[in-house]
Amino acid sequence: MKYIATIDDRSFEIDINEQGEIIADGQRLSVDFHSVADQPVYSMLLNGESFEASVSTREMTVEVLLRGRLFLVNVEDERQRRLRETTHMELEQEGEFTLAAPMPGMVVAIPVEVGQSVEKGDNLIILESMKMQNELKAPRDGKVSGVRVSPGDSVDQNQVLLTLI
Amino acid sequence: MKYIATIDDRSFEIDINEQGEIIADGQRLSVDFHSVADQPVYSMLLNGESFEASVSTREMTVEVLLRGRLFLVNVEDERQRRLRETTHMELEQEGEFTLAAPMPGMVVAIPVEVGQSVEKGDNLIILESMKMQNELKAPRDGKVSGVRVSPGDSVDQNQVLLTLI
Amino acid sequence: MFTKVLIANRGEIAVRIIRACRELGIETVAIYSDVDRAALHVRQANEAYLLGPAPSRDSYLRGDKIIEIAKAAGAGAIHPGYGFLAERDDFAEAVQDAGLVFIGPRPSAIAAMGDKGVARATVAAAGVPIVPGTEGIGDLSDEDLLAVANEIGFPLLIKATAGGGGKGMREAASLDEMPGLIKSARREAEAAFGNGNVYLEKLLLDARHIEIQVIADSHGNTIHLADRECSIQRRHQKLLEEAPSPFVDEPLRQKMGELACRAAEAVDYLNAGTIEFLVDKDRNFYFLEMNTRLQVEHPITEMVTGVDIVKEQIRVARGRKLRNSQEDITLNGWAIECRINAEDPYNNFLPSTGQLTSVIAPSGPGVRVDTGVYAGFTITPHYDSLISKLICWGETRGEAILRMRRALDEFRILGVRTNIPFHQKLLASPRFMVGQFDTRFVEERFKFEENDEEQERLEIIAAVVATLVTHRATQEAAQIIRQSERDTSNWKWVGRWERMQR
Amino acid sequence: MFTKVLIANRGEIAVRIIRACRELGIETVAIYSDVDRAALHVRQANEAYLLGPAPSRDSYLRGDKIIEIAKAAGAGAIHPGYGFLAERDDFAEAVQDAGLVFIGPRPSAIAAMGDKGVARATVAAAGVPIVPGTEGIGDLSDEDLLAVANEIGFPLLIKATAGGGGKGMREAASLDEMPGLIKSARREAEAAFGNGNVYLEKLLLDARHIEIQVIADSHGNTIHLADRECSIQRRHQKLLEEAPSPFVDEPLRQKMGELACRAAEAVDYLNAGTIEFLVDKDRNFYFLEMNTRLQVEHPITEMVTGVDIVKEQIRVARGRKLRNSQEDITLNGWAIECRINAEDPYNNFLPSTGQLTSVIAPSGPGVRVDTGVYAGFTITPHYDSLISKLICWGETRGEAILRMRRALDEFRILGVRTNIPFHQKLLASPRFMVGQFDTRFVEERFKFEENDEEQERLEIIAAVVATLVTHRATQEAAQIIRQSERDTSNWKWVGRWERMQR
Repeated sequence: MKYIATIDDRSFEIDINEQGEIIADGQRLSVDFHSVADQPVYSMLLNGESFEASVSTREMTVEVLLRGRLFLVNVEDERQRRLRETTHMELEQEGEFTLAAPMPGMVVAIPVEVGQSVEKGDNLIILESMKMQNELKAPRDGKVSGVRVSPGDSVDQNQVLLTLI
Repeated sequence: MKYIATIDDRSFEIDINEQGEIIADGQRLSVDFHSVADQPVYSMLLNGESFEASVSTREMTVEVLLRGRLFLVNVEDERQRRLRETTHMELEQEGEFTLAAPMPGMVVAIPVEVGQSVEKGDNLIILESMKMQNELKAPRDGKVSGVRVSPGDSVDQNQVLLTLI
Repeated sequence: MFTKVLIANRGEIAVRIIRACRELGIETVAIYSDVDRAALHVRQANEAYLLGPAPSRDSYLRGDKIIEIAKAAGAGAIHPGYGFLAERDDFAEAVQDAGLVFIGPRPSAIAAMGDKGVARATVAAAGVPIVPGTEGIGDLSDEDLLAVANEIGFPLLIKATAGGGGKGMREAASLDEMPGLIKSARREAEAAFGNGNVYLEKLLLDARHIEIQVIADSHGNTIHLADRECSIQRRHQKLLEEAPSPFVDEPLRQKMGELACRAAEAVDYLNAGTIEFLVDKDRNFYFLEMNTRLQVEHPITEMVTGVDIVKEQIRVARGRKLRNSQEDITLNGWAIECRINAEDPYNNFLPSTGQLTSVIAPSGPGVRVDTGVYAGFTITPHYDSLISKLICWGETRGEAILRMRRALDEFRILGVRTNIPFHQKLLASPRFMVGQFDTRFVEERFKFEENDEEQERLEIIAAVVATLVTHRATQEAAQIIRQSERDTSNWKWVGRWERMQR
Repeated sequence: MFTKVLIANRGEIAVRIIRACRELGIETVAIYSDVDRAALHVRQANEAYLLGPAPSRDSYLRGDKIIEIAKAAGAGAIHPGYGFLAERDDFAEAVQDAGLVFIGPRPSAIAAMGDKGVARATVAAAGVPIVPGTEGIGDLSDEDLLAVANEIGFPLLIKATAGGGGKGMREAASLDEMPGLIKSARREAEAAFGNGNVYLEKLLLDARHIEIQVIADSHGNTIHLADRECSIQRRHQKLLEEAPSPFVDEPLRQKMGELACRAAEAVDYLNAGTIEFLVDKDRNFYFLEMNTRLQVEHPITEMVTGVDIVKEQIRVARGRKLRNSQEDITLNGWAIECRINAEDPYNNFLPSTGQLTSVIAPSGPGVRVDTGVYAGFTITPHYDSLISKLICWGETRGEAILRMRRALDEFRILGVRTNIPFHQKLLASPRFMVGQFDTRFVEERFKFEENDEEQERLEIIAAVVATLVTHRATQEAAQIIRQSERDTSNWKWVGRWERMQR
């Protein structure tokens, strides 16, 4: 079965057959893929070379932590690929961006207000957790479309704090 | 709720109420009993003293490994106690004893034969596992009532090897 | 002489202290908050008592309750560890008033060094050079601070007078950003130490943060256990320490050591403490502050000197003489500590919480791990993010670095994100390997996410892994393959499967 | 000079060797049997290749296949570890014939020492005292053995000529039990070494088993790394070792060390090896055998000498000179190793197999753990029962013992039974603490299940635990209490529950 895996702007064509081998970018490789101790950790022997990766999946993105590096991979089969291309769908997230609390904590400051334009990297919220002041930054340019919390609020993990358009 | 716990020939009367305390042999003790990380390991705070025990249950016996010592405990509630006493049932296992393989391995020798009388501690079977010759001994005096394997046989864990009466 | 010690702390340091007590045949009493019932220090102590709800102010900062518990349990002494109540002279005082031994310095010394302003004045009087900054008492108003700021000159640092560990610390490049920074510094200081006072200090550039471990007994002996290099920091949080410092030669070591002892003696110091110095590129050094407690990074000193600092703390507190004179202290080899934090280096080092599903710690020759967590334990947002300290010793700095690299590669922690990848990158960076760095290195010169050919090579590997995981998920979802229980945890290819059946 | 090494072994020793290679910047190739696909050595190596089915003869003893893999993978050397092919001169020969480096002694030395009969003759000729027993060649018939038995006198030992580690060893008290014992000894030797030859040796009573670590380079230098006390044995299996031996004083150490080097030189020895001696109560010592390989208990020597023996093995194999001369070797402190076996001390030490559900290893100052297992790994009956080596260092023997006790208390292994309780009892026994024991101590004088007042006290605690577990099970079964997901793993009383809600 054929898949297209994309990291940033690099795409790899990976063809899996059930005979313990795959074809990656035309290279034929023997593979033994083994999940360890019921954990999302995989030991992979690729032509004998030993790799270990821990993997988590968020929406369409597979996060692979490999040899101390994190890779965000989008995997599609040919059908999905064609579908996306015909509908000109983009991989990057579009439309509204929702800032959710990455961990429980207390909102100590909100340096922006509704309607304000922000650039990628600007601080949106300062959240205190584990005795540290953590700056939550804008992932892209945009305009603040909504602020759902106020300074002093205690928030739970994944609680929506603010939205950007 | 009242229980009687017996270790060898010592019996303890233990009364559990749901208010975080128990009465053991008349002593009133505060207790916090906590199972750790979904394992059969329990952290117990008894009047503040911290104990940790790993526990496994076999038939009527609770095996408690505590501070490097193993205790075999029989626990009954009053009803069971009365029942046993009226029927004069004994705690010790009666009748036929079945020797099962404690682990997979190969039978290398059977120093006894059917009909032979054996004493507690006599070797019944020599089983090779983990590159060691392991002597399986008689748990009590008795007579060999049956031998189910022969030298050279490979046996699985818990496979019946021999019976005593 | 006390035979039972209450440890007024949690996490790895509580476990560390319990270990020292056990090896001395001393009974231990642990305390815990609601979320720490199953914590390692509770499991390992001889006794454990509930303090209260998770927030520190309701549990680990409840000095009154802690002393109550110590007396009820018949403990003869209290070890505060670091953080929480460790540098609160009022707590040390209260412990002594309750007739218990405080395993640490005298309250007067904690107070003198605790107010960083007073501390600077005291050691300066004793002839120890200090960093230019605000003088005397530490409870300055915002107005006072703004006034002296210009005299000191920019860039400067706003620091918590009750501080330590970089908490409540801010950098100011100009006067107009001062008000906002003072505000946030006070807020963080208040949260961390229950005291919002701050003071100002000139910001030395290209400086290293090098500290000297000292220990003093009640018989008038004060010795130092040489230096620790602590310049590898991010937002004033130490991330990696090594002993000795690659920057310090023997003459400088002796000079710093002597002045460190003098600074300690200036406040009639007792038990273990650390003098932090800033050292500029010309090897001039300036007193920064004294941490009047056991330091997070104490193990690297233990590994190169052979002195068990925590056991020595307890002996000193029992009124014993130090086991070693200054002449006995010699350095053997090199030690490095990596602080393993539950932080996501790929997401601005935000704290990461959750249940640890798997922990495989490195081991083998020259490797030590101090930790308070285990697989199944849950990291909560209530306390700091340090979950483990990985310490490696080597005959040389080179061997220590190579050993640390392999130990980091072996470390497996699942359930939360950790900064292990940061350390792996750091230990591979040429500037670190040659020992050329200052306190700004991590933030200004070190690239965490750089691209190299290894990156290129691993991308395709990662792509393959992601594809196989996706493929497998699809297959399972579609239930094309019925799998035995064993196989669900162990996906095999038909080919491989057949091979195994032979 | 080779830059990639194949490790022809599994378990903790394969992991140990991989660590040494990584720290030297050498690539590693692992091999594995079907049941070891997820073993730690496979996960940690740079490359890994399947050998075959679980049984050793089909996998880890397949020398031909291993050499094939080494060549295909481009490895320049093979490290055999201990056991399996480590002491097979034909394998070492084949490795060299294949143009690869064998990280160990020359085949001729393995052969000379491998046949215990020849070994005894060789070292005797070199002036090293030997235990009275059969002379010369080792492949004696049952008849020959019975014939010489009387000359030697009883009690005597039947030992495998290809032996080591006490496998295929039997004690004979009289002539009439000889035939049966010879039979079973040959059987076990055949199974363990693929060679059923045995020889006889007088059984010395009240003797200690003390060994000397030696290492030689290819430039004619042979040094020793002092002694290890190995008298704590059960059925000739070492259970605990310490370095140095509490029985050996400096003069005896030097004498034994010199003769050990002489014995090694007698067979033109290269790389690391161990000379085993029997030492009687009058401090006379006799050559027992030489283990021509890395020893299980090598870490305790590493901890007191500071020498990384495995790294040194690799350097020597690369043609380097030894890094230390005899004068450089000094002993610092004391080290003890406890072998943690998957054996049930409460059931005649029978091996215990199954999946490890939880592993929490001890750590902290002075503690080292060498292991090849982790939580989730399955212990199979195919290989030996050693799952972990716990090594503790202390400034003194006393500190090492106290540290080992606390480390054993910390160790948590669930899923299989282990002999940890045995070690806990042993380290608490007065005779061990004062160092008064010989090779018969464990079997004859040491009571594992003794009764003391601690036992009395703990019985009621165990009774309470058992009752609470039973009660809980009953409650759950009867579904009287509906429990939230969190609560099923954390059973609370109403009272405690309410306290937590405050």
